[in-house]
Amino acid sequence: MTSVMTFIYPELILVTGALLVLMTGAFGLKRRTIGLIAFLTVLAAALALPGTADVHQIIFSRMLINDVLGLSMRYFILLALGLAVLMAIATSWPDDSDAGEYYFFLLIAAVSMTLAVTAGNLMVIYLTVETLSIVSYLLACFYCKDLFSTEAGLKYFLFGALSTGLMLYGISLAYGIFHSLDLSVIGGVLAAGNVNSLLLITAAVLIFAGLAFKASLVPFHMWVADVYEGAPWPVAAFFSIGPKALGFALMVRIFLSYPAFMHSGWGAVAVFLAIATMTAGNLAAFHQSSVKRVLAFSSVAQAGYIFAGMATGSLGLKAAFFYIVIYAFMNMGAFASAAFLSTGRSTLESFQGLSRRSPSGALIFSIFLLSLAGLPPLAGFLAKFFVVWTALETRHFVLAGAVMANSVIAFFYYLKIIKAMYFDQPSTTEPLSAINIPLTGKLLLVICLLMVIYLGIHPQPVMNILLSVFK
Amino acid sequence: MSEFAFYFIASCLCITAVLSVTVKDVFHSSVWLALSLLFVACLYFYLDAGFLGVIQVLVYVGGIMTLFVFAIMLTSKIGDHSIRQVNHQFWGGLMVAIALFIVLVQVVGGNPLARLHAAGSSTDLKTLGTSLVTTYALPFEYISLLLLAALVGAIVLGKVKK
Amino acid sequence: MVKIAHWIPVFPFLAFWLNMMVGRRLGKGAGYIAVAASALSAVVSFLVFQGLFAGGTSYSLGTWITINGNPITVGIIVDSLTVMMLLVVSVVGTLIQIYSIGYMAEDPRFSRFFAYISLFMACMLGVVLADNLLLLFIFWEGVGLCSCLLVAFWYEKPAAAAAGLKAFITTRVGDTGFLIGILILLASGHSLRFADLGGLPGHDFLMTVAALLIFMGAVGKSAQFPLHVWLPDAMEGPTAVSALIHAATMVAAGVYLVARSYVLFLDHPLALQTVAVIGAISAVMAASIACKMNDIKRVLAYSTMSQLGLMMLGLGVGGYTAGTFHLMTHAFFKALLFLGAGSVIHAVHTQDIREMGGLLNKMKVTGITFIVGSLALAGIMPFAGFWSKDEIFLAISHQGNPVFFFAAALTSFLTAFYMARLIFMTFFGAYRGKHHAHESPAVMTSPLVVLAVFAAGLGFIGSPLCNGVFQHFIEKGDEVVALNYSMVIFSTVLSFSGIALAYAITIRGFALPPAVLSNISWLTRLVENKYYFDELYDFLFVQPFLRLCGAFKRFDALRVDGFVNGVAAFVGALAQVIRKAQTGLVENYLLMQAGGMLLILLTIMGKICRLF
Amino acid sequence: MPSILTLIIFLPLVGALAIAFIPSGREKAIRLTAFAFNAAVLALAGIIVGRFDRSVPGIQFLEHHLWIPQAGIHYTVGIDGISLGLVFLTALLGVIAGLASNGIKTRVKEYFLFYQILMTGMLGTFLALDLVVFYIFWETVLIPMFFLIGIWGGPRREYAAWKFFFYTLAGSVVMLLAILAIFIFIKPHTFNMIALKQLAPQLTGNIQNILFLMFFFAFAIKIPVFPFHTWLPDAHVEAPTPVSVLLAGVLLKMGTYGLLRVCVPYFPLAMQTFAWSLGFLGVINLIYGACAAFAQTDFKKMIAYSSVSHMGFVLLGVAAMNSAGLNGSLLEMFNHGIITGAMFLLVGVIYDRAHTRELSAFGGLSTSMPRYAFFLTFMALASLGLPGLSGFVGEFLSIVGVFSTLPALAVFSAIGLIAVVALFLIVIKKVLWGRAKEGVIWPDMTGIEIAAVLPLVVITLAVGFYPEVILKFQKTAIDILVNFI
Amino acid sequence: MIPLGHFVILSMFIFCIGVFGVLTQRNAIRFLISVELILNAANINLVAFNKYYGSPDGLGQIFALFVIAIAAAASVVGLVLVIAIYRLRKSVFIDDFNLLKW
Repeated sequence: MTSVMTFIYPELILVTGALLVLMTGAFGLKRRTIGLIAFLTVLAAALALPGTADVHQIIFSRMLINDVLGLSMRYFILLALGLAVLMAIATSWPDDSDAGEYYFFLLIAAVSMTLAVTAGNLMVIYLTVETLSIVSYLLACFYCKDLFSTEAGLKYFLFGALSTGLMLYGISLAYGIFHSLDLSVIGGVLAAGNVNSLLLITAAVLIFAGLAFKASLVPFHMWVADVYEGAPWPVAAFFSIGPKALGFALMVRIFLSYPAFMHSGWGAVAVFLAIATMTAGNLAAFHQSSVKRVLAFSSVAQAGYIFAGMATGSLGLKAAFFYIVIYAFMNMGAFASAAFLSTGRSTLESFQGLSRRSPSGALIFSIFLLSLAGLPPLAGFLAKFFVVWTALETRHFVLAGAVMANSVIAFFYYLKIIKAMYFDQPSTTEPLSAINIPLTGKLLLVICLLMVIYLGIHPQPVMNILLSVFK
Repeated sequence: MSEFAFYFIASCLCITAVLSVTVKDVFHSSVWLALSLLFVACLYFYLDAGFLGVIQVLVYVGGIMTLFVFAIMLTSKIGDHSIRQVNHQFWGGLMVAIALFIVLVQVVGGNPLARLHAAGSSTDLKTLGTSLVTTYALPFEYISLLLLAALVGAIVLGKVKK
Repeated sequence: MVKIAHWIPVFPFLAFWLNMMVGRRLGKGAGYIAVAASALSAVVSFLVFQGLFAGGTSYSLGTWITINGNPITVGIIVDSLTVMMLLVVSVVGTLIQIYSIGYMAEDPRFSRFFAYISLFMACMLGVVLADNLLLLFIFWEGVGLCSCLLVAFWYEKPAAAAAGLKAFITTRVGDTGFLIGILILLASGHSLRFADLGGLPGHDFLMTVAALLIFMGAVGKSAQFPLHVWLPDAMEGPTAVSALIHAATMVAAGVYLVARSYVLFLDHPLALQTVAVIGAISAVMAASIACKMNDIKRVLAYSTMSQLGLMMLGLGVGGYTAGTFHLMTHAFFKALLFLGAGSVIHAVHTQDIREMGGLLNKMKVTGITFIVGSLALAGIMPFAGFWSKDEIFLAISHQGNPVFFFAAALTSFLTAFYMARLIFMTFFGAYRGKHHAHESPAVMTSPLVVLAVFAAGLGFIGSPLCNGVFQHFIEKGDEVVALNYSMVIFSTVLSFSGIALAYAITIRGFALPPAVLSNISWLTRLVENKYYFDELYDFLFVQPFLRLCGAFKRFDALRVDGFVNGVAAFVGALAQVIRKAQTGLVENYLLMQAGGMLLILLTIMGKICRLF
Repeated sequence: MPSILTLIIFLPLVGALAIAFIPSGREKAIRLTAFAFNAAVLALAGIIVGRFDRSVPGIQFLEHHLWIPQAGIHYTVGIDGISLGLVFLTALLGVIAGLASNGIKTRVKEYFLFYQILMTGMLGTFLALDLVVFYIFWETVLIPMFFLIGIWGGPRREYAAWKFFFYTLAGSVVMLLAILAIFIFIKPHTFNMIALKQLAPQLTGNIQNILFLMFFFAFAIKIPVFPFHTWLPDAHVEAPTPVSVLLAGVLLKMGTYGLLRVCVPYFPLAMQTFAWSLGFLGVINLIYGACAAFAQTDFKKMIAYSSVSHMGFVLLGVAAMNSAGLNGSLLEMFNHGIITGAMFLLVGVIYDRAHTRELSAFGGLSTSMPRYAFFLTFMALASLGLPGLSGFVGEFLSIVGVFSTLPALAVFSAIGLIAVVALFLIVIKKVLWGRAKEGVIWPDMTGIEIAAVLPLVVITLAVGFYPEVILKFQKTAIDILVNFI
Repeated sequence: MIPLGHFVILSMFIFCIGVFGVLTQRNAIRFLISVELILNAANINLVAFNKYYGSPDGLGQIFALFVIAIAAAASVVGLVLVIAIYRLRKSVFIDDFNLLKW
């Protein structure tokens, strides 16, 4: 039995760490050192996570709940954050100032997310999501001297402001419907029935819009490519994993935990959105010339696959979250290797002939890309495999077909990058410098690589956890 | 009487809100916004949420609007009347907004809660204060974190680097 | 003793590999190896022949393959027909190879030539020995291949290469029929062994079709109408090849096939009738073309076709003995004629008889043996051809169809005419050529002499004078053949009138009145152009095939591939559209977001009630 | 201790790892290592053939482990008469194409890396007995092939690589759907290919038909069946010689192997329903392929299209669904691997000298290159189905098989054979006959080139003379298959 | 007492004005003004519901309080962003910022 305080120890540690890095940053410590502090904070927070879940425990008047989903998602978020911190340490920044602020934002984002996934109250969910958004805007335009970075930040802000506004309005309507924002109360009201469905649908759609914005589903995905492209690499990598997973986790928390929240008409719409998301992501990535943009659109497409798992109902949740875990590793790996291997605007040309300049780098990057594409026996294949499986098992034949058709299209642009690295000659004649990846970067890549290969061959550990989460 | 007050406030609010997004001059538009925010504060008073009304006036009109005006000042030469203030999708945006409104009104019109007349007991300031530090202590504390982050962000972005 | 028969083709086969691998280092030795191998085959054939008197047999060397539970054995059949063919093939083959040592002496690919010849010998002997249709078919294709390779032996000449192709493909058309025939038998669950072909149960019509299809194979191989077009062109090959393959052995294999599966034809009269008709048409048609040919080898080629037609006619009217007898005698005298022609060509370096003349004085041996062969072909008593042809005449008259008899008679007359014309223009009169002609070396002439002896005397074994030894041997019948004097006189008169006409035209310069000539000019044109078969086939098959291929190629590139690339292009274009939707303007994004949300809202609500 | 099959599957992968650790400068060491591993694979294949018990019906050397319990996926490998020949073929062509890889001069290390992975994929496909494992190996083949064509190929290599990849990928995703569907529809759920033999035919009516069509689509692309064949000419033509050999020799067989392994036993009713269509496609393949080949001017493209033609026989044999037909198609698969493999080697030989593949550039090679002439003639004859060489036996059996069930198609295919004959004779005529071009003297085949072709010649001859050499191994397996129908 | 529905409809009107503004304004500051309208619309809802339902712990008002705080934070960040980009691009017009596209 964990006490209320031990329950939020990780968050307290993260907040403490956040303040610590802010201050050490002000004292002018080296960027790497600050990064290390942040990393240790994340590690400590992960160690402080409670070992057991207890749904009936009342934490802060049921503002938070201690269930398996929340617990495992907290682990996941800390994992994603840890990887993002590692990547940030390995990335070379234009200047050394503001390092403290950077990690501060990152840790605040982590706090928001861990609180969001354990939240038992729609108000807390709104507050945390809004905080995450605000911090994300700041992270996106962190290169505030850079035209692209500031533009990305502004676009993210403009898009996010409307999204969270919609969500807030939805929550306010939900308050009108349920007379409460406590999810368990809402669940009770829903279970009792006699809820006017039109208003409920409106509230649900508005809330969904806010979450879909985080998860980057069509038509709430338009910001993704522009923001990722403009944002610093580690930020983009973090965005593609953490907030996205959060969006999906909250969908589970709100809608799938209380199926009555979603009208039965949702089923078809969800399937359509899943198909539209993966198709839009894949097709938009088709002709991109910037690798970063390709990866951005690919992350949209991947969101589509994940949502495909969720669209098949509670059966597909295991598949969807298995996908999310795998996706975290392979996408982080892909972003990281692209970041380390590319120069400048990371055009496709800058990857030409890379296999000769950095054979192992090219190979590792290729493996991540192929895993994203879903090539067996890499982990990405199993992830897709389970999604298609549940789609078929629940007789969503069109969805299954769409996933497969999309994975064919997706192969095209992943292979285009690989083609540039392996088939093409470098476009410039001047000798290009050898590529040096810092040690932390190598560590990050190796972790992701091992996980992508290991989970492709031996997915049992992740699957066992998911089996206990989604019984 | 009270009905009249409500409809007066409501129509003023609507008019000022519409004006705030339609007038040409950005400075005027911020003034209209400030007015509409004041009317919202009036609504709060009307709804027996006096504390909230005060906060609304203090924070919004006193704080946020000042920020807006500062921002308008800082980004000078944008208040020029010759510059178009609406983008190319004016009609599209208008139609979406109108459609949305129609849908929302239909939705709420069909709902029993719309016909709720009897107001419940109003929340007094003491209850508010108590629940803020008991039931809602966590979000209350958390807001501070949010404000801190926003502050730091403002500093990071706002400071002029050499 | 007869169970050593399967060794017969092994010797040439070994010679083939030997020559193929080390032949070039052996020089003349390559030829000796080949000759030795086929001589060995001949010897073993004789041993088998001797053993045959103890009784024929067929035996199996094991199962080659099992088809739907129907085992196909590597079976050897040894009976009188086999032995006759074995002897003909091995003896004629040996003689021709001896001749070739001289004839091909100057050729740079001497060893390759003998390798092919040895392979041919092996396959041909295999054809003869095979006891079932499938095995025969395998060797059958083998001889076809060798024929093709040898026709195109001088592949630098475009005509030779084309002829090789034509030979293979044309015969392949026939073989396709053969194959389908085999398939019908197999699918009907019949054994493919020749011994089991008699009295086949099953659908009569189907079996007739099968027999006809098998005959189609024979038509192709034996250059019968309508698949005869390849044979004249095949004369582009070395003359020794023409003698061995396109006169004596391979082309006769078609006749052999019909004879071998004769019971099948006997059971189905329609098939037998077809054999006769095809034979008759081929005989007359080829003989008529031969009259207008000026190429010595082509005259002989058409003559071969004509004679093969005669054999088919003989078989078709029920003259089993007659057909096989003529097959045997023809092998010898036609080989002789080709070798003789080869000797002449060797001497004068041309094949055009208009550039020859008076060669008898310059090439005594060649000339005399050639004349002997011609007389045998023309069917002059007592040369071999006379007796065998007489047999066929008898068989036809026995069957009693006047059309067939007329065809045979016309063929006989024309044969005498064109052979006489050939002789007169080649060996008599004045020499019209430029090249100094001389007699060929002994290695070439000695086989001529041996063959001439056979051509002169072989007929007697089938004549009433010897009590029809051959007939007894082949048919095991007791029927005594009496000399039919009226027939003898008739055929002799026919032959002599042909010779006389040839003499009148070539030596005496006799010509028909111009009025008559102009009236029959269409006929001469028709004959001169070989009845336009090449043109017809080109128009009917070759050009459409080439056009079809071209059309398929274009279809593949434009339509099939075009569709595939079109799909890719479509996806690409769609992707471009989706990409361009990402305008970079946030207001568009926002509109999309709000509008999209509205649509979702409406869609879900639409499930409950209609709002608008 | 892993079984011999696991060993043979993953040995090339170990080889790839070993090569990965050799510095890329030491080309000779890389070549030697690759050769050693390929030779070891061949030796293992030889041992498997030697220890294979012909009298035992069903799977031998079975290895069965639980792999992903939550998904019911097992690692199951085994071998029977159907896969035995193909495994041997793969191992053999692996060595031979490895020898022919001497012509690869650039980026040798990467080349052999991909080559070895390709080997693992191919062997695994033939040996896997769990549908998911089968699919995994099936897909594994794609990427190395994509690289091998795309990096070391001819002028249009990228187009060809893309086309190959996407065509086959499109097929395999459909197959994945079918694999999952079969799992879901069948009770008890299983991916086990042996168990499915009993279970899958219980599927009824349209489900069986649709699943059959889905699998067939995947296999049809790989085979390739008209109209899904257009990737083949491009891929074969642009790929470097050794890769063409493996493409034609082994990759195409993956499709036909799938037909025999999956379509025939699992969907016998659907097979019966679609037998005529299958046979019809086979005839179209046969005639269309031959005719399209005939019109080509590129030597390699001609051979590539002839593959389309030959695969028609395989399809016909399968459509026959009787002992002769299935035996024939399985044998034809093996033979086609040997013969067309050799043909591509020979095209490579001439390409190395002439640096062109235009038929008009050749002619009269018989004079200057007699050894080459012999091998090319030999293989062309084997290709056109000359009796006595191996090509004939498979084709004949297929036609015999089809004749007893679909006689009209058999007649058409026999007629189509004429086009095949004409095709290869034209090849001989244009390349070997005629006069040599002015000033064109190319050296005859070298020892290593002959060493690569010679084993194929010997096998062609041996199988042609005594087809039981192969047939006896596949007999039991085919009998089981036939009994199944 | 006027029905609750009127409050809700008023809030919805303001909300839609906000959405309209968000969709049509090209000046980033006016965009922010529109966002404020949306947030206030939600607040009207919250307070009205709170009043009509008589919620014991004043959840609606507290939530509205938090929203005001968040609105302040968001405006600060938004305005700082606008100013930051104005420094670089000398523009606050949203449709000028399309370096990142396609």
